[in-house]
Amino acid sequence: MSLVTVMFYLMAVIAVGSAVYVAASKNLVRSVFMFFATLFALAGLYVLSLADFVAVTQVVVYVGGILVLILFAFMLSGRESLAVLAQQTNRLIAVNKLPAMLVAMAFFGLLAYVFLHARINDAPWLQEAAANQNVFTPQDVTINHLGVNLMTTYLLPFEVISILLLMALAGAAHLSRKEAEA
Amino acid sequence: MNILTLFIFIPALFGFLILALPDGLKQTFKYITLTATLIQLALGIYLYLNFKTGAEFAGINHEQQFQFVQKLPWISLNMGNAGRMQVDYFVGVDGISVLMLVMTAVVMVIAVLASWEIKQNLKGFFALFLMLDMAVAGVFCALDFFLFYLFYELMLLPLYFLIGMWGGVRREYAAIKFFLYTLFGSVFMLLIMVGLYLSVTDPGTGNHTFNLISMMNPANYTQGSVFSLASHQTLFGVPARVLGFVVIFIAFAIKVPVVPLHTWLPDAHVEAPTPVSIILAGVLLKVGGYGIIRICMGIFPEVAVSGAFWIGLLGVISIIYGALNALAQRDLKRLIAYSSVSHMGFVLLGLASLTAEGVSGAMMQMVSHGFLSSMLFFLVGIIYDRVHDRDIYNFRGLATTMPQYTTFVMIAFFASLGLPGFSAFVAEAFTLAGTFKSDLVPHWMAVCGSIGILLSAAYFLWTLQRMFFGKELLKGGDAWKQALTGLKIREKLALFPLAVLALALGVMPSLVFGKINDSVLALIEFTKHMVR
Amino acid sequence: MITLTHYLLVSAALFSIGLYVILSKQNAIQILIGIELMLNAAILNLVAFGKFDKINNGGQSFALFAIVLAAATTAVALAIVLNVYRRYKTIDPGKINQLKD
Amino acid sequence: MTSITPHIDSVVVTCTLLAAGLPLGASAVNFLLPGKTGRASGWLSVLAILGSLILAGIVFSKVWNAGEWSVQQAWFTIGSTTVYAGLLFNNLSALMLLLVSAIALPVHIYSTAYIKAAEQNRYFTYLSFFCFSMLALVVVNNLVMLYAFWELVGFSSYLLIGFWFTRDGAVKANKKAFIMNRIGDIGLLSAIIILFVQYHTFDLTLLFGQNGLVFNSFMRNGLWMAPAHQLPAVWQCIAFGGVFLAVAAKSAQFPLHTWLPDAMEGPTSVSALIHAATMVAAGVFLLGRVYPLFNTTELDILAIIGCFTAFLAATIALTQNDLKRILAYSTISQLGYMIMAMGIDAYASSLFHLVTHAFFKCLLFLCAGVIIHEVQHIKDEHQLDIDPQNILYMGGLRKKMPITFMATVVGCLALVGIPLTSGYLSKDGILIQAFEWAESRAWYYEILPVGILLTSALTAFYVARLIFKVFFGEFKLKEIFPDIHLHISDGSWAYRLPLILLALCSLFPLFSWNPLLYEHAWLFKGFLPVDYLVRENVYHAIVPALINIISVFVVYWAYAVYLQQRKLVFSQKSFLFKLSYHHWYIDTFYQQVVVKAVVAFSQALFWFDRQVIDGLIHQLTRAGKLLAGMSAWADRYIIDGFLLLITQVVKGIGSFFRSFQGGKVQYYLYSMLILMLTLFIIKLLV
Repeated sequence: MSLVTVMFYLMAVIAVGSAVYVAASKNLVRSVFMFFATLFALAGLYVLSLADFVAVTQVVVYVGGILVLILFAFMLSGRESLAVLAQQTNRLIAVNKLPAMLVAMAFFGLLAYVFLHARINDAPWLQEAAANQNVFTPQDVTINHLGVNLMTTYLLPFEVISILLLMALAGAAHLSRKEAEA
Repeated sequence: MNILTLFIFIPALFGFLILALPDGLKQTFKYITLTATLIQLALGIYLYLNFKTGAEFAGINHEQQFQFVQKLPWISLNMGNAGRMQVDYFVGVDGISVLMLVMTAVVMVIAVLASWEIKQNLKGFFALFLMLDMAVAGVFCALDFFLFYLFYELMLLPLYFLIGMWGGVRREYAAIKFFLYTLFGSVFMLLIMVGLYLSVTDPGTGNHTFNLISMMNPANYTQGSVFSLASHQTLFGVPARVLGFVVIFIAFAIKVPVVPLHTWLPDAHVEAPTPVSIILAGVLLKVGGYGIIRICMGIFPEVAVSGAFWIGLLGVISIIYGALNALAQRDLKRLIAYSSVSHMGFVLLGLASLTAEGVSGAMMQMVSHGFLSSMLFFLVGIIYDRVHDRDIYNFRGLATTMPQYTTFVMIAFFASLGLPGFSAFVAEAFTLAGTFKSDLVPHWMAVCGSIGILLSAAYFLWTLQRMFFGKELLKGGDAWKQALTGLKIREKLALFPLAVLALALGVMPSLVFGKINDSVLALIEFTKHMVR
Repeated sequence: MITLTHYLLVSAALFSIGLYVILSKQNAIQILIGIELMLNAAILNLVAFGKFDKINNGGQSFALFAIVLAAATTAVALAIVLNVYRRYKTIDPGKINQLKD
Repeated sequence: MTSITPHIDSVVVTCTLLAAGLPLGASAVNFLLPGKTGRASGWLSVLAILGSLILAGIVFSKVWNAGEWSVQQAWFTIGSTTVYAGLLFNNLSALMLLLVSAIALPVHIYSTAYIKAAEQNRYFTYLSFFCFSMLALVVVNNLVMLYAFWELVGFSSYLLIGFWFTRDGAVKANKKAFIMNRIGDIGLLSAIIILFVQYHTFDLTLLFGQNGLVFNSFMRNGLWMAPAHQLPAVWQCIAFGGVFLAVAAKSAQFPLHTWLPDAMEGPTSVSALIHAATMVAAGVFLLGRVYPLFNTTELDILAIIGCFTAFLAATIALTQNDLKRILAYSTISQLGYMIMAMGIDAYASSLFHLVTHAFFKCLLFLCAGVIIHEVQHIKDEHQLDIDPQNILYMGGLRKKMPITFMATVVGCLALVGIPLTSGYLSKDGILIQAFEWAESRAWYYEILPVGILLTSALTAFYVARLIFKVFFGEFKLKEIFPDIHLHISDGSWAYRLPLILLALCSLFPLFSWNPLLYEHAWLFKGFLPVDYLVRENVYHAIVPALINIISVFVVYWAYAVYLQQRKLVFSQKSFLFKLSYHHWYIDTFYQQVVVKAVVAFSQALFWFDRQVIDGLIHQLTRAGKLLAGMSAWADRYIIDGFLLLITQVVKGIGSFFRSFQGGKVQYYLYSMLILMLTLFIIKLLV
């Protein structure tokens, strides 16, 4: 078993395990921090999937941005929500969670069924890509090519997203502003 | 105005008067009631004195032989194809009923005198009392089955309230028990009544009729009807006429009461207030006996003959069973209640014999028991009013404290146990003689019946010895001794006539036999004739 | 050999967990985390398939876009959550039910 | 049958009615004038009974040996039967009428002194009422009235036994007496009813007169045939049984004798009149009235019972210590003689003995009354806790009460049957006839005369014991309580006069000029058939001699035992002594077995009544309630429930769909996901 395989399984287990913890933990702070672990593990998986830049972005944006944002929001929402959360019984399988659990399991089953039966690895376009040498190899340096592509092939989406980000920025700022006349 | 109608409705009239008067005059209610009953008594005496005897006034199954008759059409409905529904207001007396009426009148006066101790809700009490009086008088006069049934049911209502509202500790229980028992009997009687109505036609008009006397004549039954003598119809595998007899008999047997159906009586008597006990024992039990004579034997004579053994057996069982139960009592009122069961057993036994002696004895027993049980219950009421206790074991030596009272008790007790010279002796002796003479019931029944006489001596004498003789010893001590005052004038006024009546009937039985003899002979003749 | 199926299964697990979090939690922030989990599952798929598009870099590019969009939506969502909290003194979406009949 | 002799009719009837009516009048006056009349009421009754006696004498003089006739008047009609009220005159009624009033008069006089003034009113009410009932009983002419007065004498006896109603013993005794008599009464009633049904009449003359209905009935093929009716033969036996019960109860014969000793709780004068002389003899009188009814077997039974009772009572009397009880058992014993005499066909002797016994037993009781009265005085004066009737406290009274002593001796001699007394005449007659009767039969019938002879010896013994204990020796009470003052005397003239009168009547001259031969007594002859042949045989000489020799010997023996302190043959611990002392345990047996059984049975029946019959009713009620409850339940949960279910379902569906619009984001999500899943699963399956 190669190191890559080992790393994949490690990362996968960390990702899924920490995600489960996030879901199961009654303590919001802990689950938020455990969410870090998930995100890091996912970043690792991106690397193993030969997407270094995405992995870095993942770490920077998510961990550095979103999670901090979440923590801020959480702290701003006050003690009360904490208190409510602390009261919840600390059981993994609580009765009121059972429907959600069932639905989630069912969905997982559904997805797994689909994925296992789809035989994705034998998909024609993958065969074609492999035949055209259109597959990343670990030796490739991807980042240059990615930059070029973003600025050429994907310029329009890139710009649209920039505007969207701007709007989101403005909107978020507007929303979080104290309402003077409310 | 017909004298019987007056007799029946005088109480109702006074009852309305009481209802109309304001509550402020409630002290006068008892006097009003007393007046009503006294008028009734006067009418009763008039009836008795003017009652004509002789074979041509025997009554029973000859409408024209009844006296003081009034017959008015009452309900007349044209029912199309079903003919006319015809109910008459039809009253009249023969030898059997006239004595019952007189006795009722006397007992009612006594009961009013016993009502002096009632303290609460006088208006309701006396109004109900008079209503009961009317119903009882009506029952004894009615010659129309519908009318009879109406009055019969009408008796229940006031009694239920009188027991249930003015009674003792367990009054609701007793009242309900009494009511359900009696209703159980009479509801089925209703069915038979309707069946009879549909079977019988009035020979004059051709309509169906409720006329009791028409029902006694086999010729009036339409061909093939349910109760027709000739058609031999069956219901549920039982001959219809037997079934009819049994059902009506059960209804009246509950009233009498006959042993397996008697358990309402001790409870009702014990819980009822004194005047109601008096009426219950003095009059209402006789309604049962009267009903058996007039309706069971009158309408179904051939069944009465064939079932005489069983009726007699029930009578004997009642006699002995009631007496033995009385022996086991320690509540004085309950003892007397059971003694009533025993004494009324003689009535049944005498009737079963279907001999002149037996039936006359039974009639005498009814009259005699009417007076004597009234007297007994009145006496118990006196002591209960004074100390609110009537447990035999709680008294001793009352003869020292209340000598006059004891004298009356002794008269009542000895008269009840059949001492010669008092009415019960003549009644019981001739009941037994008739029973022995009869071919319908076995001879041993007469001998067994006489054991009842022995047992009655046992329980009455035991009570006398335990309660009245010996050294004075009362449970309540001096307080009771203070309370147990001698007899009041009113009480003497009630007791004395009863004692005299019991004595008079014992010394001159012809006072009763003279009036009933023709009717009894006619009844016997009639049953024999029907059987042939 | 790590195939695409492996990645897909991991992403399916993450997606389901996110789904569970969304369904079961009564805290808007946690629900947000659930949404992030589901988004990440999707991004993982993009990245995994992106491996087979060396020339156009479609998978990785859109993974980047998605990450950025997620950040943006999160920021807006959190702002909304804060507002909601201010108004209702709760961040339980179940209790914010004024639309109910 | 109603052979009315015109010239004596109206006088006799009026006299008889008056004779019976006077005491009734006295009784009624005393009853209706209660309170403080005191001694006046006593004298009223005395006058009344005196009048009765005179009238009875007139009646007797005209009726005796004048044949049998009756008068009657319709009393009431029941059905087709007319019941008459009437009088029957023959030797028996005339004699009894005279006897009762003759005994009653001394007792009345005696009572005026014996009973306290305050109680006299009540006492004489009862006593006169008794006299009325008794006098009427002996003259009525039909069975209904006979029964009525039969029971009325029992009733007045009840009243008089319980005269001192504050004493528990007295009221228990009178209850017992009445109930035991009631057993006899229902026997008599049954017998009367049987006779009525069989012969369709109550009339005594018609039934039992010469060539009456009873004579004309016979047994055939197990049927009892009478001119008008027939019954199975067993009913004749039952009629006999009924009459026997009545006789046994009234005349205190075994097995119904136990009430009589207890009846001694009443005043002594009452015991003398009712429980010694008159009422208890009514049983014998009744036998005399219905005598023709019985057949030979039945007479034998009577004889055996009478003999046994005589023996039984005599043995009991040997050991009793209560003065009156001794006399009571003696009475039972003598009544046994009479019954036996009836049974052995010695009809005349029986009635003769009845009369003589009435006098001397009444005398003995009155003597006892005087003694008891004096002892009671001592007791009351010194507050002693003793039983004034116990003979163990007495002794040596002969010097202090000479008249009483003499009278007692006369009475006792008559009781034993010593010559020159009336008892000798009547008792010897019975004995002789008993021997004659047994002679003509099988050898084992000899047991009867021998038994009765033995009884005579026993009688002599207990009589001697009584006399010696009471009148001879020293006054024991003085020995026990030395400091008491004694002033014992014969009492006032009201005590002495009756004693003397009765003592004279207990001697032979009243009955026969010949003191030795009973056949010559006028009274005896009065009851014999005209053609009675006196059979002179050896018994007439032997039996009287034998009896007297035995009696004298026994009396001497008793003298030796009780006065010379010889040792008694029987130890007080022996079985025989205990048997005698405890009245053969018969009373104990009745109390323990019969009474308890009846009471227990009645309790059980009451339990049955409450638990089973009433319980059944209650169960029915419960079943009804249960049914009602079930239908109510069904109504509520099934019929109503069905409607409710429909609404619930509709409501459920409604809320189910509403819940999707609940404003909860997560629910929307749920539904969406579930829908997706469902769609997929359907897709997958189809």
